Amino acid sequence: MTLSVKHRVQLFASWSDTLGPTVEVELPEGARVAELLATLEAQAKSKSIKPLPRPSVAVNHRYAKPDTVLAVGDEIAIIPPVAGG
Amino acid sequence: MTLSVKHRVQLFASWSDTLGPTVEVELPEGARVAELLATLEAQAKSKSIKPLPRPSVAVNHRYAKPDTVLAVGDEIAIIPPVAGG
Amino acid sequence: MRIALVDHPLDPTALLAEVADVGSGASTLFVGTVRRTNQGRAVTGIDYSAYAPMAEAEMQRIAEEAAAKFGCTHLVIEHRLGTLLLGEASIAIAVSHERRGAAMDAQRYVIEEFKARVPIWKREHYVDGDRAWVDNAGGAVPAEPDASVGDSTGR
Amino acid sequence: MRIALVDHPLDPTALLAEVADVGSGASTLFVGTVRRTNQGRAVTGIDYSAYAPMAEAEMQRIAEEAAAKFGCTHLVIEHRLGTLLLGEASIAIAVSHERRGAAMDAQRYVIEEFKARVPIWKREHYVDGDRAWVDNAGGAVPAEPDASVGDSTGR
Repeated sequence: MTLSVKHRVQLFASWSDTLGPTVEVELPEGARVAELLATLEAQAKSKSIKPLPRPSVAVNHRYAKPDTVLAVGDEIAIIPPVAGG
Repeated sequence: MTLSVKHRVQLFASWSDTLGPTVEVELPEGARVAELLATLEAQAKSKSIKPLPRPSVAVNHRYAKPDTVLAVGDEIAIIPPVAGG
Repeated sequence: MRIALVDHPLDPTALLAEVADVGSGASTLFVGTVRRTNQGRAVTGIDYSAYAPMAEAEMQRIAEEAAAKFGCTHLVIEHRLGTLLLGEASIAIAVSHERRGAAMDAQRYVIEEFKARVPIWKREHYVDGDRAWVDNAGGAVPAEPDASVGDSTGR
Repeated sequence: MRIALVDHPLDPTALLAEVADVGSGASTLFVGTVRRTNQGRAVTGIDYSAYAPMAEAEMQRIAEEAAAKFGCTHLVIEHRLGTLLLGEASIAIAVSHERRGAAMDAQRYVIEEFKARVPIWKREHYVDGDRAWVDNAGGAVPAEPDASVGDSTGR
């Protein structure tokens, strides 16, 4: 039996418009960034007819790779294409 | 017999220190920038023990090539290495 | 070296004064401003919002990278959040350096990395009342009509 | 587009305001200042002099070249003449452009061409009382002790 972990995820810009500023995502313990993103992309698809731009994922204020393992207490954020400057 | 022309030449920076802010140089009619420069370099050599930096020559507010022919009424200037900015 | 997200108008002159140093022969200032048109659409204003703690961390990392690459410790980066009108400054980057080449290299490095990496978003307001999220790669996503405006200082 | 030789302190902020335009998304300012040391010698000040009519003509040509190469018409170049103290600005170049890359390219083009071409000279004053003509290629010629100071606005 696999334990599951609830991750609180912050969202921004078009992703926040569609799913709200924060969501909770339940994933198996040891899940990776790629799984989190796949889960949220499925949710977004069911809520928005317009495709959302592919985001990056940040863990603890740094861009994370798809194979980064998510740990309890990580600060996780969905980063749509940025537009500062 | 060759006619000669007196050219008034402006000098700047180390060249002005050595030969004064203006000099008159008498050259054969149709003389070129290279001849003017050779004449002034000889004068500078006789007046200064320190070698002066090789200058450019400007004619009518533009850098001139060594083979540019000098005409009566040209505004001629000796341009030591520049240092603006 | 200093970075900041601010919610008031930028003062680029103050930034230039902040980096001034008698050991530096060259200072550069870059200012990004809200432009009248973007990709052919008439713009009336822009909302800038940020994921503030990460934006500040990323700005700090970029400043440290520039210091390491170009040897410039006199570097200030400020970005404004909130609603900006036409012509108002969204970003100001001031650098001073003993050598002008390094100052200009650092300026360009900072603005290019900033545009690519710092988690800040802009929603443009158009003359026709429409709004859209616009990104630095040229993408545009129409904003949801009923979308709440994010807290511009991050959340 | 405007160029000028001036005999009063430069106001870089005013130049930045002068090039501002709601059609421009990026502005850059370059400021050159009198540095404390040059090639290891402690500097107390600099006399800048020019062959003024040609310097102005050359500055105008450089501005026009930058406009043609980078499409920037919002461009101002000012250089100060006379005696400048430590930290004072000798040159200010302000550019604004729709695109930041072109603004930065124009800035770099103008300062590099200016340093190579505009007939302006500087004589540095050193802490030990010595003075020397210094050029942008790194050459230095001791000034004649009794040399008269050239009219800083050209002759």
